Amino acid sequence: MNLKDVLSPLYVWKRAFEKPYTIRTEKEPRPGADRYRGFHQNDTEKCIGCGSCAEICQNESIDMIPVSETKDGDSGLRPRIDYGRCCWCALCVDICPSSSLTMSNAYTWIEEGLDKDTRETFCFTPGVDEKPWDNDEKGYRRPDGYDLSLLERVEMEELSPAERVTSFIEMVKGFSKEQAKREADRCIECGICTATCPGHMDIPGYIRAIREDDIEKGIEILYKTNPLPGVCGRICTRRCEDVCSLSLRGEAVSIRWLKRYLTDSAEAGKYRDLLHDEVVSSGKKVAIVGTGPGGLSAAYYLLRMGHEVEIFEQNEAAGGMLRYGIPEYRLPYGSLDNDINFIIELGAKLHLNTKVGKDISFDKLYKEFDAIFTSVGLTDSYKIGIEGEELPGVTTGLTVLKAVTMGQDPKLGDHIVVIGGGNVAMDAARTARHLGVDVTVVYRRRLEDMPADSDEIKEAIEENVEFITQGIPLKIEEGANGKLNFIWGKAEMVDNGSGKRPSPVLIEGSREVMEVTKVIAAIGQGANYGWLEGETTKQVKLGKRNIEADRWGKTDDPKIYVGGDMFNKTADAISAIADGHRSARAIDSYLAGEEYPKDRF
Amino acid sequence: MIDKDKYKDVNPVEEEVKTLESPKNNWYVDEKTLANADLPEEEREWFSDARPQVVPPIRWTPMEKFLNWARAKSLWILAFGTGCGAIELRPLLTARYDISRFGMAPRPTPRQASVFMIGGYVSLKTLKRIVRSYEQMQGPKFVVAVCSCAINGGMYWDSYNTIKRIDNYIPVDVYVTGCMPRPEAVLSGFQKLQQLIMDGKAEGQNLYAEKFDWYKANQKKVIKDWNMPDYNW
Amino acid sequence: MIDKYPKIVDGKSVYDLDSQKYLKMWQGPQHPGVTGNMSLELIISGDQVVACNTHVGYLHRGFEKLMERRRYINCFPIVCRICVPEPDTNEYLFAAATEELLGITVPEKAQWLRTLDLELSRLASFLMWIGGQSGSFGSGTVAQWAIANRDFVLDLFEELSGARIYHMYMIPGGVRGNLPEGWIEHTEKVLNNTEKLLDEIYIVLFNNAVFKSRAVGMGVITPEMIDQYGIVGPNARASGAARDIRKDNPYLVYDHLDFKIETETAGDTYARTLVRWKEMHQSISLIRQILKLMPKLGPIYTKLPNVLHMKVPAGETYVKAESTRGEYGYYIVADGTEFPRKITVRGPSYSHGMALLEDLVVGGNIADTHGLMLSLHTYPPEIER
Amino acid sequence: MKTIYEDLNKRFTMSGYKQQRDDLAFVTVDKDQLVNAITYLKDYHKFTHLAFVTAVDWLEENEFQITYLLHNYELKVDLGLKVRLDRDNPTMDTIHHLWKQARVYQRELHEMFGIDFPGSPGVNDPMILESWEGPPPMRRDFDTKKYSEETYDHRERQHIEPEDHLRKQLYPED
Amino acid sequence: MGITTKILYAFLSLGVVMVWGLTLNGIVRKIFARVQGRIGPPVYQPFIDIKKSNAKRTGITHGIMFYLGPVFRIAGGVGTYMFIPVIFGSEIFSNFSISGDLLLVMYFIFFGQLGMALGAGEGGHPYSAVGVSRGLAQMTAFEVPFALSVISLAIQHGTLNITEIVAAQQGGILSWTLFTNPLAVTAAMISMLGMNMYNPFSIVIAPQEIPMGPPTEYQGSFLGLLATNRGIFAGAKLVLFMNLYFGGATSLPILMWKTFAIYMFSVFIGAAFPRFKTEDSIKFFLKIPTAIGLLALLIAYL
Repeated sequence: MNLKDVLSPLYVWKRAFEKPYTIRTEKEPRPGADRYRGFHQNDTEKCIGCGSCAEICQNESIDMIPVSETKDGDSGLRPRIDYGRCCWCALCVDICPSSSLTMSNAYTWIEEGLDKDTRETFCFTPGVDEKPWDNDEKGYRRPDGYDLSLLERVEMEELSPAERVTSFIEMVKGFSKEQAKREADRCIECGICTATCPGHMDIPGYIRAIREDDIEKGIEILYKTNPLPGVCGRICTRRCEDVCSLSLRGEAVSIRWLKRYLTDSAEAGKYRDLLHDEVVSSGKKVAIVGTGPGGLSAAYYLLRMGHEVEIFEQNEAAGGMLRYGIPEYRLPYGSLDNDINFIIELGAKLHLNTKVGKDISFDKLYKEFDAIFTSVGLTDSYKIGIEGEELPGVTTGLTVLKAVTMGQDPKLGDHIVVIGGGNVAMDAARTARHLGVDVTVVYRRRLEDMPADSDEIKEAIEENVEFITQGIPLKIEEGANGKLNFIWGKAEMVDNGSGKRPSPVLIEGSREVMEVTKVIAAIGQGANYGWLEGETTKQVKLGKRNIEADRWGKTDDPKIYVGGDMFNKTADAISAIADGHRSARAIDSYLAGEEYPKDRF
Repeated sequence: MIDKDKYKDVNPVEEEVKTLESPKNNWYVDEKTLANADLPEEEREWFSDARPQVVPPIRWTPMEKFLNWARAKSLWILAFGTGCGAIELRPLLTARYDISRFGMAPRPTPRQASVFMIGGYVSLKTLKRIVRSYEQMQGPKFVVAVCSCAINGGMYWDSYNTIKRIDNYIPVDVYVTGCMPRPEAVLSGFQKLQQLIMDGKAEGQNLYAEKFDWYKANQKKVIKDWNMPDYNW
Repeated sequence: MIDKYPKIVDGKSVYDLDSQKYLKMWQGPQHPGVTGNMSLELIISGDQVVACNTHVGYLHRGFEKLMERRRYINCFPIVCRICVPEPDTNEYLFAAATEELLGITVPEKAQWLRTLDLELSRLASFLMWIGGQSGSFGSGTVAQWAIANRDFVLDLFEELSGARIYHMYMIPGGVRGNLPEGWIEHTEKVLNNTEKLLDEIYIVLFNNAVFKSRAVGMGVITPEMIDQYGIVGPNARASGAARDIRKDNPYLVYDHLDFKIETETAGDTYARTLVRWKEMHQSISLIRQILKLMPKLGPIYTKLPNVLHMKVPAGETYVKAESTRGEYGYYIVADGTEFPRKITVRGPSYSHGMALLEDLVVGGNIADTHGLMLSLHTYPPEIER
Repeated sequence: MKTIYEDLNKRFTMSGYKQQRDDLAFVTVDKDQLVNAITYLKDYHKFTHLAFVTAVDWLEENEFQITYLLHNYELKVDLGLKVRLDRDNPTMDTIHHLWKQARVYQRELHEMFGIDFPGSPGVNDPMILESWEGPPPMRRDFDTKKYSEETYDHRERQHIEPEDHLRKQLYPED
Repeated sequence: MGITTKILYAFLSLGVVMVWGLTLNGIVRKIFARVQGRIGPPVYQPFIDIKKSNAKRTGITHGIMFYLGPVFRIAGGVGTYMFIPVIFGSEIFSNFSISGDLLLVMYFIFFGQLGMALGAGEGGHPYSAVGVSRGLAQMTAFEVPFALSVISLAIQHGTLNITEIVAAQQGGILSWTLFTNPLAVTAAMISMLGMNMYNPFSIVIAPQEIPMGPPTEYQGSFLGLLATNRGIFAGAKLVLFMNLYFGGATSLPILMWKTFAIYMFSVFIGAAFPRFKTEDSIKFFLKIPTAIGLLALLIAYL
């Protein structure tokens, strides 16, 4: 023990004359750091209630509870956080696909505990229940350069525009197993897509099956709600992808291509093995008019329910609009045949070239069958309503598409104009391009107003289809050399203030002339009820475009059901499939004498 | 003053009496005394037979107010780091946050301490010690539970060895949530407790005495080898 | 010295408590002198400890069980809770082991950031420890200074990662976030202060007659004991074993940094304290080096597969790092599912706090048990997990 | 590493050698030869440090796997020795005479997995758990969540799956 | 002055000294806090603590001796105080100073500790038992130099009456014992470190080793009593030291700052050092301070 050791500790007294370390927090607590992970904030406007936060929370501290009206792509649920469970790991913030969930830097929440059930305390729904930290600027946000979500799609290989215009080979190559698994891996299984899908396909379910490389399981899931997966995997309008949670910040999961991958990877002959449930014959007979997606879907499910099914088709092949309205480069006939053949194999009796109302009367059907499902679609193209429409060079999009399908030459010449901006217009235009014709599309509104699929428009542009937007057709005149003079005028968009989209108004005096070989009108189709006439159909109320029925497709005559484009307003394949499925269930319960179907198939 | 009728419906003792019939669990039969029946003869004498009693506050309000002020301004914390919450107790006690400014100080023995800080999750083994320590503290005594684990299980909601809600086992006055709550948050919790004491609301000790049977039933439900007296003063 | 007290009766250690010669005394779990929440069952005779039995399990949460039923990403918030005063080593090891099994590499910048985080956490943990060590001998002053200064380091963590204690900064794949603005300047300030504090602590503690009289010669670990008990880290280094995983099996960017293994030879509490004091200086120097050498730009995160259903290929690995207490390791067995088959955490406190402490305490003074426990730097939560 | 393994392989029945990293390898050893192998490694190959002993429950195969991880301070390499035990009657030889801390690991394994180590001091004493009734908790057939829900009070969860909710809202009849 | 008045005055001054002792305690806590880099509790904190302890609603006891522990302790404190003249020349603050009061005071300093030891032993807690044995061992050790110093002082002044010792130191700073017998003062001041139980001699309470030591089991009003005694005993001790070595006080302010300065000495050491082990502490007291004490005795004798 030397003297230095005794004296040097007294150095501590130096600190007595310095400022204390203590921070004074009596009046106002020290705020947390800028990145501090404090209590949650939720921008309820941005939140879509996908539940990923609840999914990733290992403590089950996040409950999704209903707070608002369910909107499209919004489940109406909002996360409620239980701070008796939370561990402030902020994984919920990191995973949030909409970036709505964040954390403030507030950290003090004190509750009296005595004599109070804590079951309800320390739980709150950020953004809904008011808290002092709701508007705090600082706090944890997902840092730059770090993101748990996989926002980029797996690149899908496509034929280049130059390659694809030369033939009708399917332009999208499809996923390899590796790619499909990677793409399937992106899904966060929120299920918003399932609800949005008109057919309520279990999308997360079959994506999971792909991820786990269980193709059979995937096919089984597909067939539960969609008997035409091969078709849908290619041409579905995929409203599911529009609402996909990932699409809020990045690219939606390629649900359509994944479905296609599933059907492509399975052998068509094996489908039958996947149907495990026994079919008990009911002895009832159902007639189905039309072999579009609605009719095929209804046929499949009715067969699975044990009913005898006969299908009537006016054309020489089944498929309806799928076959005659969609060009081959989008939907190869092979895929379509696969799906149709499977349904026929299950025991449906198919009458081709049999037009109801002509070859067989509707009354006869009504008497012979226990129920009738009709889904003939919209077949009559709308007229443009301008002078010169009756000229021989003027035709419709559907005519062209059908002719191409049937292997006939539509005789388009070298430059055509397509009027309209819908999918049929695009198909017609692109089909013409594939035949080597120069195409100009004239549309009344702007490019962004086009009802056609954005991919279609993009691809059409890539294939050098010329677009004239805000162009109003005025007149078609006969021109030189058997050509036509297509006269159109420029329009401007006028907002009429009614809250609707602005409408195009012709600019006074604007008049332009284009020399074309053919004019193709593709501005929409209407229904043709000619075949429906008869004694037994008096009760069925016909609307302008749709037949009136309840949401099960049941008309006022309980024996007659409708579906497909002639029933729903969305007019796409998946809606028709959903209609078929729904009506099949309704028919099933009608035949069994029950009121309405109770459970899902 | 604690209203006895208030707890009538939450007190499940009546049902307990019917359901628990094994001789091991007959401690509730006699209202007045605790039968430390499982203990050996000579050990039984070491332990008190008395149940905890409700000690009402003094009737003369100004005096009680003054005493409550003294209690609030001199809170001695039991230095028992029951969980990871204890790690923030240390900064709290030391220079940076210096809880002694508010008259609080750590106290190593439960006899002298008046606040029990439950620092987070409580494992079964610790719960036993917590119950003992809590009962050894002299009233009025207060419990501050910090961390989310003490509220509803927190991270360890599915663990087989931690209890989820400490208020099933001892009465809690103030909760502070966080994982970990920052020292400032814990400090605010203590200040809240001071406020409660001064308002005469922190009557956990009396609550424990009143709902004693309920608390005991809960404790014995999870502590399988109950090898200590029912009440440790 | 122990021979005074007859120990072996029928092959069991039995002390006749009725003889009035021995007293059974529990230290902990409710005891301010015991780190964390564990207890020592001591049999004393006078002031001397004749038998010791450590009791752990007060903090047992069944981590390894819980992790078996959580997805890998969900283990990430859990692992840091295993060792409360120094969670970052856990985070790093779990992330590194998972990455190894997944076969992904971490961007360079993230590696530097991880190293930085680990060294900061080493500094914080040591500051906490030196507070405890001096406090165990009753020197409240140094304890207060050190823990207050640790809090300044925690402020840095708060700015960097968003939390004081459980940083959850090193996620499998990289780190969560870059250095915030002004952070480097703030760090420099804190480091300067800490350096000054360490010098003050040297004057006050290491030149302290009372501290010397107690710490010198207390709880000597001889070089033979190192292998026998599996002693690692500063405890081994204080006994002359120059072993440091940062040098021996370099991980992250430690091979780019310039430092040497600090050793002492005495193996007593004083030497252990000194080794750790030197390592604190070393950490400060390492942090400065990292801040100087670290690339300014670059990615900090490698995309993992979707974490909600990430499957880790079957396999097993053991990843270790040098924590403040020595070799800390994670042994992960994956069976190809979304959940780990088994995650074993190898904490140095395990052997230090149980087998070694029980034997070192015997023969000493009861006043020294606490100091001894701290000088071994044991953290109970990592013993029982 | 490989040379050590080859040397070992000459003396003991070994299989499943896997070089995980340059400084880490795993190998499976016959149960009866494990103690000999470890002793040999410790004495002749300077694997003087026992990092940990742990067990893995392969419930499907009805086996326990015990992993001993040894470290060589001179070569700076880790070697994991794995042993497979019958799950119904798990008994393993003790190695507490080689390392003092081994008894603590064995005590924990006995408690958490129910693996017996005859001869290890204090192996039957409860270490971490107290008043535990039921199977050793780390075994995979013990469901901690179920146990926790049965034993302790929880708050009811009100969680609604967005998928179901949305469907119910949009198509109530379905 | 009648005995009644005297008792009245004695208790009045007791109150004053108690308040001053507790205030000093509070001030010292504040100073400690400053050294440790913090703000510290308010100066009046000891009073609240006592009030709080007395306001406890429940309490336990371990038998009759358990009651008597604090009573003995406070009796020791009051006894010590009663025979020390507080302010030289003041009627009110003269207490029961009699010839030979030095011996009585020495006895009372011991008395409290012994009583406490008995009571604490009754608590049955091992920490108490260890604490008691530590406390008694250390007390025995520091009493040696202190006693030597006091004897040296008695020889120097040729009296055992404190008042006379104080009187002998009046007349300038240089007539204080501090300067007339520096060795005795050194020995006594070192043993005061032990008496005040600040570091490095805080082995009795030693929170990190044997939490609280003897008073482990004491709570409520017992603890209040003990805390009160801390004020009285500290005051009495300081006044005694002031009287014996620092020339006593002639007025209250002088008393206040002198006692404060004496107290500060142990605080000065206490803030800087860790705690000794028991045997180190005993060895320490029996070495240097005892040697100094002996030397002082020798010088005084010569």
